[in-house]
Amino acid sequence: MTDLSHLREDFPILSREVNGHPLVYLDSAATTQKPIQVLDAVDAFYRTENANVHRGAYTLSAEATDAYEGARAKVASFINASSPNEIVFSRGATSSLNHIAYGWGLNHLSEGDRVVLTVMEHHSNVVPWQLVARHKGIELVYLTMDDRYEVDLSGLDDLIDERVKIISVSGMSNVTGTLGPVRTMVEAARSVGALVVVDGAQLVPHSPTDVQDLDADFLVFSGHKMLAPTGIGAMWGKPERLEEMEPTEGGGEMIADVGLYESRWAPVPQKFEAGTPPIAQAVGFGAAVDYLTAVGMETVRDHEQEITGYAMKRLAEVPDLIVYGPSDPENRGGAVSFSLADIHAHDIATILDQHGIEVRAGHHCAKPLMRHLQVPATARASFYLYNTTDEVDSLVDGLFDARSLFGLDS
Amino acid sequence: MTDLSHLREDFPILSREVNGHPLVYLDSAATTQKPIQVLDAVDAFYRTENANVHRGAYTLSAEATDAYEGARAKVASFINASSPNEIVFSRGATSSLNHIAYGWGLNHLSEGDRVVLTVMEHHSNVVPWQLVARHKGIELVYLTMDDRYEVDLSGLDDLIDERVKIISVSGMSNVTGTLGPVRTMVEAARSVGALVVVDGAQLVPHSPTDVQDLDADFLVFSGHKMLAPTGIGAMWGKPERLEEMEPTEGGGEMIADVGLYESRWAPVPQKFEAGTPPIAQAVGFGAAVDYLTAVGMETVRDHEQEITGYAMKRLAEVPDLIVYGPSDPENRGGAVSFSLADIHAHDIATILDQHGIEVRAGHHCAKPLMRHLQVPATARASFYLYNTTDEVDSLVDGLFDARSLFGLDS
Amino acid sequence: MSSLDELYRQVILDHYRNPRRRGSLTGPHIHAEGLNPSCGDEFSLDLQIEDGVITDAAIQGQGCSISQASGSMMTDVIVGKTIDEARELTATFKLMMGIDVGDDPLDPDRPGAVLGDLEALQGVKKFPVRIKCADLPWTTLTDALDQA
Amino acid sequence: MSSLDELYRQVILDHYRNPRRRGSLTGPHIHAEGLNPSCGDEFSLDLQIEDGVITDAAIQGQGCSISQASGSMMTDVIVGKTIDEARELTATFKLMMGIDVGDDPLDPDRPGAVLGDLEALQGVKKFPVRIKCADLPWTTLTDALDQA
Ligand SMILES: Cc1ncc(COP(=O)(O)O)c(C=O)c1O
Ligand SMILES: Cc1ncc(COP(=O)(O)O)c(C=O)c1O
Repeated sequence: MTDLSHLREDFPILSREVNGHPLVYLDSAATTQKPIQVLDAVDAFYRTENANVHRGAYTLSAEATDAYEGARAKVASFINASSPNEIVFSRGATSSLNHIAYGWGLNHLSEGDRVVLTVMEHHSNVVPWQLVARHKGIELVYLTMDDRYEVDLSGLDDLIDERVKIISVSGMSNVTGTLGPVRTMVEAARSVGALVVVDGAQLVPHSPTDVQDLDADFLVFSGHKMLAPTGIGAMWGKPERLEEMEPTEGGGEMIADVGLYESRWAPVPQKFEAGTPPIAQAVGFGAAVDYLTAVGMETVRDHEQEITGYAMKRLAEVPDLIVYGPSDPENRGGAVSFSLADIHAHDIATILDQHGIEVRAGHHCAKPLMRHLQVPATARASFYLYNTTDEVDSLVDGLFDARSLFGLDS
Repeated sequence: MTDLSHLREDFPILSREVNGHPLVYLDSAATTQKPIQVLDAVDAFYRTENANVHRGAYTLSAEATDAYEGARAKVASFINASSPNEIVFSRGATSSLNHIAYGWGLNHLSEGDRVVLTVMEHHSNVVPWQLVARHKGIELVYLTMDDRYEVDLSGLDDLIDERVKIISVSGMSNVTGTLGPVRTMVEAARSVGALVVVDGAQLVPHSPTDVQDLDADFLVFSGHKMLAPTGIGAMWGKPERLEEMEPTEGGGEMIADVGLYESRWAPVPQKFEAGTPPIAQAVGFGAAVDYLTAVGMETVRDHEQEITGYAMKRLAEVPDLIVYGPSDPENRGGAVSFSLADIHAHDIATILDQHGIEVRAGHHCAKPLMRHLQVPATARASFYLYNTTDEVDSLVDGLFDARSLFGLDS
Repeated sequence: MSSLDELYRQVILDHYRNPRRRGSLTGPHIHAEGLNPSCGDEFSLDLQIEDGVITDAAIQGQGCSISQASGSMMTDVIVGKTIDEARELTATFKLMMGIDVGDDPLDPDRPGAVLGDLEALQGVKKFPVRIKCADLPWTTLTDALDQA
Repeated sequence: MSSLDELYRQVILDHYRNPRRRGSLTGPHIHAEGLNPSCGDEFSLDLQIEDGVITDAAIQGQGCSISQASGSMMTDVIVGKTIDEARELTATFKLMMGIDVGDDPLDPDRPGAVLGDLEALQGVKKFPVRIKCADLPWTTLTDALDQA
């Protein structure tokens, strides 16, 4: 078993108590905790180099710009992009997906064009396309999920024709942990010249990602789900896609020239970064990918596979517990959704919370998937590098307590 | 003279040196420095309460939500909004203006409608309207500036007719310090039922702001220009305007329900906050307005008037120096743009930087105004509560050095 | 008793598992729906009102034990009451839960506002994030009564 | 000499105030424009090229002393040179400024790459944010030569 428990002391919050018990944080799919290395980087930036970027001829502004652009380079190399210019900083995965839907979709899609999604998508990869559909009369088409919780590819060949312009798919489901069939999608898309967008919000934080190998057109992810501050995320795009994409926000920094009635855009990536960007948050993002690189993303993935495997085994001991998701840890991520007898997910979360165990309950911003699974809500435990098998044991103990509170025998 | 020099010790960066001289930071119009109170609030949030907001049934998530919503309430009361729900958090003024242009403009404007702007607007209040104009065939109409650097209102009556749907004006110019004629605009707009948007990026940080008194429809501002972290800003809107506005970003948090092809929106303000928001940055924003409130916004304004008055007096001693902006400190903000003989603004900034003095040089994201003033660039010193008259003296000394480096006699 | 035991009292689990008046009305009726977007709980209510008196009620929905039990217990007490009495009950319930009822709260002790089983929901007060679960049926009731 | 004195040498101020070959060409010529979006400096260049030799040049633009002087000095050295020699000069200048010129940098000492007055711009190296000012005319020159 990869033992990463020594990393826990880097995370100040992990030593706090919740309801009289040590915090057991099992909600990293929603947002992760932050190591001191990230907090210190942000703090040091404000204490020594804070200034606005790009527009200043003075020392402080040059230092701030170097810090900001240095972070872009770090994030680029974290996903093996060929150039920092392929990284556009954004507020997060949601705002990146909206950028793509509006900036590319609104300008290149027209009536009758199709966007292919899957039923496991997060709302952030559904609603932007619905908004574009309102303006452009495009059609959304969904791939469904089979009973092994894999995206059902049986109808793919029939589905893919020249009407399909974009395939947008999650790299890893935040509910079932299912790995998205990105490779298959990329091949299918190439045959009709469609674009592939990968929602990497759950993929990039949890496994080694190489965009050159992935060969999609766009990849989006959020900093806060990978040890970085809130308020920062990224969109990676192939250079030619970024070139053909229109800006979606207008303002300072993104222009080459502004006239009263017309303007010209700055080169990529500035074209997409209107206004003062989240400077300190980018610096924190850089520190976060440094941290993850030092641990090693292979190690992160191994650790999560082990802990997920252990969790699946222990959860199987709880009567009436159903896990929604693939059973083989090799074949899934560390988001484990489940139901327990007739105890509502919300009640499970409340009971676990009294034990200091923080899990999410609800639709996980994936209502289409909930409808597909025919459950109104699930409870979800999700793991990251700082979680331990002891915490899994606490989870299981808490679930037995839930059973007894609801009068079910153990 | 209001002496606020005791506040300087709250700002760690102010004790650093630049090029061997104590830092003299005169670029607060671009971004402000941060007091330890704000840094500590952000840090404490990450160390003790960090979790995603709104979607969690557990203690940590409830605490994070309280912190985030508490910040909303603080920002609301800072501008005397009638309810926290009138505040939508955004990435900053630029993103707020884009929200309005897209969310309101794209859905309520049509061919032939007019948007009235002024030549002093920041690119962030120009380009979003140009982008909407591309889609909707609306017309942009500009008010010009008179030779006292005031917005020229002489043609206003002729300009305002039922074609005018929006008047969007800066509350305070980031170049000339000119106060925008917001009241006159509001009256003019009312007569034809047009909306008034106020770009408060320079107004809200520097003078007491009361949205009920202002009576505009929207007000936008950036946190980082008022002691808060980067990556956070706000849009205030009248409740009825926020209701009639469509969301511009789709994703998690902003929905009531998501179907495969259609969705329903959450109530205001969540409707406009798709995805994980800048949570810790909002908490920092709350701490920043607490700090400003403790100092007192009247005091902030008084201090800046005094220091601006002192700067105008001292700058008048430098031969061949032209200030672009109103001369009466009562009637302007603390952004002071100038040119000096034939020395380019960039050269001025470099020379001052060698003295540790950080001023901005360039077009200040206001190219239409630069063209109006017929200057390619200006140097700009801008003040905030932590600046002192001693720093103004250093600035003037530096300008004399610039003269001598360029072979001009002193 | 631990706060969890107080929260999940037998009577609550009983209403959760065997909700009263589940279904919909067929005759003329008022319909209202409530949603708690943050957790996804749903509650829908049919009311038959004759001469200002609630003569029948039916509920549907899904959600946690607290919201569903609260709804079930609510129908138990409102059927047979006048609209005004139902509003009094609502205010009484909300006051018990510590929810702000605005400028004109009712006297919780006045006759007619007897909560009965609903008092079992008092344990929810210790779980602030769950209060809106307990309140969902009552907000929906207010919507329905506003249509009457 | 302070670094500021080294930056603002007399010859630089002289070229800034009295730029050589300011204007535009009327006969057949190549035209290229450069912009430094971060500071707003603009530079435009007309080149007359006959039989692979730059026979005339004219510049316009506005910006700081460094970008304008660099442009003025550049025209002084490129007129009369072949396209290849102008490219060598460009590489030599960029290397002097510490700018990465890619895989195949030229030997800065080879004959033909004599910078003359341009060496006065060495002082810019101490001011990293100003290097792109000095470089703007040369990037524009490369654009122009690429059209030839
Ligand atoms: C799969 C997936 N996509 C997108 C998102 C949206 O990310 P964010 O809220 O950071 O914008 C999430 C986060 O919940 C996610 O899990
Ligand atoms: C008047 C004005 N409006 C808008 C902005 C844009 O603000 P931000 O860059 O924080 O989005 C600025 C900041 O430069 C400004 O001065």
